[in-house]
Amino acid sequence: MPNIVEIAVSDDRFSTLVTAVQVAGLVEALQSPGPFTVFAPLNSAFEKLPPGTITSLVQNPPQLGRILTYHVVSGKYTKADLEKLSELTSLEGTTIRLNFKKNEVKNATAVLTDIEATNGIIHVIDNVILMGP
Amino acid sequence: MSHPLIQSIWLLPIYTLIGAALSVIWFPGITRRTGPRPAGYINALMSFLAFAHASAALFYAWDNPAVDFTVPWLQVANLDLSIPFHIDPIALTACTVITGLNFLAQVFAIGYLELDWGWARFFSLLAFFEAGMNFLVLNDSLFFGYIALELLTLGTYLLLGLWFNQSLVITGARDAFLTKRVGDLFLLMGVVALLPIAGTWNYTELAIWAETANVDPKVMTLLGLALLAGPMGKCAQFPLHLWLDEAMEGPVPGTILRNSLVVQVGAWVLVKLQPVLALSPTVLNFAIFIGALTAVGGSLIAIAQIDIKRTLSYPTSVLMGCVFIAVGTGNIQAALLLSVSHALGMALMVMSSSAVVWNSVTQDVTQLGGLFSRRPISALSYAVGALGVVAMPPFGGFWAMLQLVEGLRITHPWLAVLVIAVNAMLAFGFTRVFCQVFLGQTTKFTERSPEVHYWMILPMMVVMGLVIHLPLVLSAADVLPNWVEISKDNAVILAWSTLSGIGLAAVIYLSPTISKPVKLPSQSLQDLFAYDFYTPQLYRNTIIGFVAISSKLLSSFDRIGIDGVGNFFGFATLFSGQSLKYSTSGQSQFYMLTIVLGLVGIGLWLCYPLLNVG
Amino acid sequence: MILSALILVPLLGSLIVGFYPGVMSPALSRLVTIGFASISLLLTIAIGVMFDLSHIGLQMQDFLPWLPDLGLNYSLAIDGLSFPLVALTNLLTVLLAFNSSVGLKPGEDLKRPRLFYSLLLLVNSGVIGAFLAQNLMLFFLFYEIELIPFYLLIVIWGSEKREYAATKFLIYTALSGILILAAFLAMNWLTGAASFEYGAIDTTDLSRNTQLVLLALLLVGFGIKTPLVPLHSWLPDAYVESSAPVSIMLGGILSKLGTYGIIRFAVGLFPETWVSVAPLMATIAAITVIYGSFCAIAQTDIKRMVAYSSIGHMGYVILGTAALTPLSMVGVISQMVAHGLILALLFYLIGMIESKVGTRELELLSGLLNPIRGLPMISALLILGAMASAGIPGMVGFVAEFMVFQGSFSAFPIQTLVAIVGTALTAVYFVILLNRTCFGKLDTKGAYYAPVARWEYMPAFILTIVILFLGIQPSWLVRWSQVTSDAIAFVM
Amino acid sequence: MTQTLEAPKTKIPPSTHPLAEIIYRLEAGGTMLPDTPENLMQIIGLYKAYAVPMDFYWRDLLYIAEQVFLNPLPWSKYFISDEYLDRENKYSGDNADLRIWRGCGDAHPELREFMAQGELKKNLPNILHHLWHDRINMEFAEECMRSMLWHRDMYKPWNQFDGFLDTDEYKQNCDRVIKAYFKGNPAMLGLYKLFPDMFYEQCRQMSYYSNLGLFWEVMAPVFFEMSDLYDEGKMTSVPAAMDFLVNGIFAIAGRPIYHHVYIKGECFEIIPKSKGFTWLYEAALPYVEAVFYRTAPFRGTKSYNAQAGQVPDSQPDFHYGVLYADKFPVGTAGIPPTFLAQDMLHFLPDYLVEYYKQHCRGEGDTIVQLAVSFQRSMYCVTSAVIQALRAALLYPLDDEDPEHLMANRQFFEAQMDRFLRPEARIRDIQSQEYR
Repeated sequence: MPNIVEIAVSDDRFSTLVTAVQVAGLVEALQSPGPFTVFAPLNSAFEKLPPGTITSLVQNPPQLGRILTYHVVSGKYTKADLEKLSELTSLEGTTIRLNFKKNEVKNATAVLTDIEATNGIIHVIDNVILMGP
Repeated sequence: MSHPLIQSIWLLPIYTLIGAALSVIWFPGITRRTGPRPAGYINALMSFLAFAHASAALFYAWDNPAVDFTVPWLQVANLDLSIPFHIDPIALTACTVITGLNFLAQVFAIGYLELDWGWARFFSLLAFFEAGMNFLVLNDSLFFGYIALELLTLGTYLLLGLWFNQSLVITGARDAFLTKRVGDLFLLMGVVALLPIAGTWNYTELAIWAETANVDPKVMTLLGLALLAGPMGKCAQFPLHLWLDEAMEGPVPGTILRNSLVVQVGAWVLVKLQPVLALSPTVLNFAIFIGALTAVGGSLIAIAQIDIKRTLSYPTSVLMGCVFIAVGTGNIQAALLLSVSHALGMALMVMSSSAVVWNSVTQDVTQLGGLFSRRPISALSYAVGALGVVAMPPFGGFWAMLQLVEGLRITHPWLAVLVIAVNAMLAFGFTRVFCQVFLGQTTKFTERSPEVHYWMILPMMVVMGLVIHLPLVLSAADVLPNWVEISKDNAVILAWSTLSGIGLAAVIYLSPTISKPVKLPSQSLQDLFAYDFYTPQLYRNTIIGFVAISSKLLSSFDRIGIDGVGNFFGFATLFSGQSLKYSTSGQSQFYMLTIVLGLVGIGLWLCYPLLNVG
Repeated sequence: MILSALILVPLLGSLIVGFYPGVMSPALSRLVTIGFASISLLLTIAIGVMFDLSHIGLQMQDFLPWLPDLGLNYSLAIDGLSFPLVALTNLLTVLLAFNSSVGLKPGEDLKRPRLFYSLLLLVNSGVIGAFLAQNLMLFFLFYEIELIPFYLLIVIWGSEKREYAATKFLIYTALSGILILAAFLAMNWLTGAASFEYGAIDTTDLSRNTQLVLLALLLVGFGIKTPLVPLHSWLPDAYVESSAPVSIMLGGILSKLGTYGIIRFAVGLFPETWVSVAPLMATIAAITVIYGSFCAIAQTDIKRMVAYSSIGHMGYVILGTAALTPLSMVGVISQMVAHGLILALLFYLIGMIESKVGTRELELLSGLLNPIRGLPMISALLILGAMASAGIPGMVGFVAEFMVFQGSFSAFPIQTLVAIVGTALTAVYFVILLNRTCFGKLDTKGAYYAPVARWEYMPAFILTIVILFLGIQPSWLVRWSQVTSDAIAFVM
Repeated sequence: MTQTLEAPKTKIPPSTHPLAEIIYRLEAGGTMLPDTPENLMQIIGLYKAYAVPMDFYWRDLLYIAEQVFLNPLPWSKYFISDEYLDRENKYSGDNADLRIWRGCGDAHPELREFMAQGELKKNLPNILHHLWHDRINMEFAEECMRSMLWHRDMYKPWNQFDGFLDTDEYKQNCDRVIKAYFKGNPAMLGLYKLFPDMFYEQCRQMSYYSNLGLFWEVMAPVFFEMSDLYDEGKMTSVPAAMDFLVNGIFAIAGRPIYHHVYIKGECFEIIPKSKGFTWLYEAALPYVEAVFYRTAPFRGTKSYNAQAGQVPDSQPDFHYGVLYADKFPVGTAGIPPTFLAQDMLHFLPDYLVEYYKQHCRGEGDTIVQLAVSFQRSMYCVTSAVIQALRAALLYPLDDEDPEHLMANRQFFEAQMDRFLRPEARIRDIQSQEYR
């Protein structure tokens, strides 16, 4: 079974995410044993952001990294696990609001759930989620 | 022939008045496109000029006899109102302190009020104030002293009213003006009454007159009490102390001056009048009583205050109470020493506490805490200021208190005990504030509290240096009590009283086992102190109530009684504009014609007898 | 002749403005008025220059027999008592002519400007005549002439209750006139004097009771005008209901006729009897001071407050007159001038506030010291004027009051001390006034006041400068009256 | 209110909030400020007038944070070096790292002209203009900085800057820089040995200088560009202005917030960029909270007397920011925003100068009129922040799901709750007559 990074790289719909992870220098971290739960935004999610957002983030890897780590949670949570939870603490440090009965991660919707990887699990979401209450 | 610098000493008030006048240019109603700060620089410069002049003159006047000269002002009927100047080293020292502290306060203001748009008004009033104080100190006449005090009263009102958008400022300014005015009013009565009796207002001549005066003791008592009222108001003695507390609403640099200098001008007049007051033992006893009452009451109130500025206003009253005791018992030297040590120490404490408030936002000592490590300069300034005020060897306050206790020991032993007790309470109070503000735990309000910028720090450090070196200066001037002659017991007791005050406060306020805020066993007792013995309410229910009610009554009497009687007789309603109603269509010429016809009528009527005769 | 010119110039001006047959624009009539008033003021300055300071008694006499059989002569003269008052009157007239629209609501124009200016000059002429007249009947004539123009001034330019106020004023003043006339006639007949000439009347031979009765008539008559408590009830209504310029004329000019009359005729003609009633008068004076001040404290209309303060301040004049010492008499004359100046300033400023803010109610006013949106200069001058009125040193009020107090203390210590208490009460109501009007926050909802134009400040500035100048350099205030007041005090 | 919006015909019931009409406007993509040409003109004009002094503020703040640093007698801290005047804005100008906005990267020409000539219109040495108080007032900018420093726990835990200043890592960084800065100055080093906390506290203050400087570096070109677009006729409504701001916020959200100090040309990192502090979370949001909402009570209007209780006991209760302030006392003693208003007075666009001449006292009270306009414009900025947060954290305005719309509604209502205080000027700005 491939690990999280391998899954992402293999799927064209995650190309933006993969580029971002590479720029932010998080590839190694995401290849580590983990396990992690990753909420992976689709390329279309990044396109929804207003112009300039990504460009300025790409210029500043640490800041980009912070946004990306907000999409990663330590531990392996399947959809079934997540349905029981109302929030999770991200690797970034702050919490992510959940409503998985409606497949909602904050203001994003999980369009594809429970993609298993060797070092965790991926849920595909349609919006980039941002830190905040 | 005295030195030209001394001859021209009357310029001292003029310098700052020029600054005040120039400030008008930068009133925001006049200068709109640029800011008001030049007003501040000019006034500070003028103050410095005055300081330079005063200190240079002091240098030349030292060890020389006093110089007297008069400037004509008004000569009317049998009254000669020329302004007598009496320039002696004491007056010049006072001027040096006044101008020096003023300069430092203005520098402090440049920093403290850096976000204020009212510089022009503020600095011009500060300068006006300084001029008033210099004039008071330099002239030798009770009458002009009264004038200066009145101007200071007005100055207090306006200076306090700087932030006139704020409601408590308005009531504070009002109360300060009225309370001081009451004091001035009695003083005016005294001034008016004194002239026919003594024939002069000159302090020097009054002192000579008092030596041989033979006046009705009853008259002298009344007169003395009236004269005492002025200093009582200025020195914020019970029951006229309320204003100093409310004056804390005003801007800090003004507070520095008020707490340290303005109260001293009252003491100055008191000292000058001492020979006259001494003509009536009742008056002296009253002065002592008021002083003692204020000293004890004020120190108790001070301990119960939570507002950092108010923890400093009451001790000011307390120390002025000690000055009253000193003057009442004839210890003039002690009074002057107390004045000087208090002026410097208090100025330093006000500066330090204000620097804390400036960027910690709150004035509530219970919300402050733990600032020592972040703000050691402010903390040390506060500590040094406090030590300079209370009797802590080797600082100035110690020598002043020692002199006082020494003077009281034989003649008024119980007063000596009282002074020592008051000293202990002061030490307790200052230490309490120090512990609450600078030691202990930080709060949300003090977690981010960097030391303030240099415009405030520099004057603070200069005053700190002055406080520390005051004993050396005094000793060089030969005004300290002679160590050989004084009772070592007194010195030990005094120092011990200070240390016990400090120690007790430190134990109470640093011990984690005693819950904060510290509560007295009786809440009502605590409130009694916290709310200033309910003096504001007392005023409201007595004098203010009386004036309010009588004015209401008289006014209704005027409306219903006097006006009613007039209307009852019916003249008003009889015509009520009916018969004399003017015609709205009439032209001017018509009215003029009426008037002319009227005049002709009067003329004819006057000529009637003539026509008859004819 | 220069004294006659003082009367004739404004009279001529009044007639021209009033009777000029063609159309005269308001601006032109204002200019003409300013012109004539300025000529009067210049004449006054000339008199001041020519004035012999060391001369005891009257100078620059003008005498013309008129109806000698009646004892009525045209007889004018001036001395140290009347000169300062003449100067005050002429100064105020010029300033009023300069801005007669003070006190009008925003957007309002002065009604019937020609009539107003004409009456203003007429009043000036009449008052000057009364100050200068040395014949009792002539004085009376001038004194009564005032009545009609003032009635019209109140009733045409006043506010809502103007008719009530005007009628009240008319009746009180008419009563005052009747009493004075009776006294004058009786004096002439009883002493058998050849004429009504001031110098010709000698009452020393009259019996004490007769003198008392005559004096009482005069005191009540002039007391109404002054006014003394309890004869004052016309004053608050007349001052408050009048427009600002008329209030200034009433308070700054007309009320001085009362005190002038008391000093000139009551004291001057019955010196000994005066001394015997002086304690009573001093007491009435002290009561007037306290009464006026207390009533002022209770007012909520700032104009009414100042009107009552005026009652209190005239009390000092009577106190000093009762004491009749050289110092107190200088004080009295100074106080009349000081009061005129300060009252005029205060009424002027209150008029400006009314014009811009639209109200005089303490409850509605606030924050006018605001330098951008308020009326900063008006407020600053108001503070100064109020402090002058409260007797703060450095301004003319203090000097005058102090001379009255010091001069009266030896004669009437208790009354003097009571009057000093009055100054404290003065401070109370002025602080109330200033705190509510100048201090405080502007109301965000309504504080869109029109700015004050520079020329509108001018009268207030000039008054302020005079008040400050005479306060700092009071020699200029007392120099004219010193010899005269010495002489008046000397008669006792 | 001038415009009464009907409750939109949506799937959720009408709001019962007292400010419901404004909430409907926000839900329709509008701002708290009514969309009128007059409002648009005022806010854009004020952005322009604000941007010029702001161009100085950020340069000087960074100059102080990076160059002056802990100088105990920083008498020249307002005399910014040419290097900082010429410094290229990171996001505008030809040499920008990332050119998002048009315009020049170095100091704005109007700013340069004012610095040279002032209101006196004379080319005098800088020091004379400074002494004549004919200058840009940094004091209020510093006060904003102090406000951000002093208010704790704003937007915690998403704002990590505040907490970082208390860590040992930060103190170690400081220690290194302090020792380098005072090298060869035994007196200061001795003092540092005695009272290290005093120096750390000063460093924290300096870090906030840097923080605010970096924040405003972004805002200045945004406002310039908005003014340019308006002048070109490309910005025609208040919501459009807000949208421009929202896009700007997103574009720049990830800009690093850091604190570097330059000692003899050598760069020392007190807060390195690698800490990941961002413009949005560590500067913009705390700034809005500290400056727009909280700040500190003005001496001129509130009593600091502890017994009077006019100063709140807890920091979140502070509500003296631009959205609450009474603008009528501007120009009076004890009203710090006067400094900002005076700065903007110099750079008003001509159309606003004309506009103010026609109202109230014209030139006599322009400073108050512009302060009121400024208040309006900051309500627009706050609207942008609210909408940006809504977009980032909640749902699109045209979302189909009623639950999502309800969440948006609750978010807007919670924001509007802050304006229920009587001091809030939100009701005033609805009327054009408030000026």
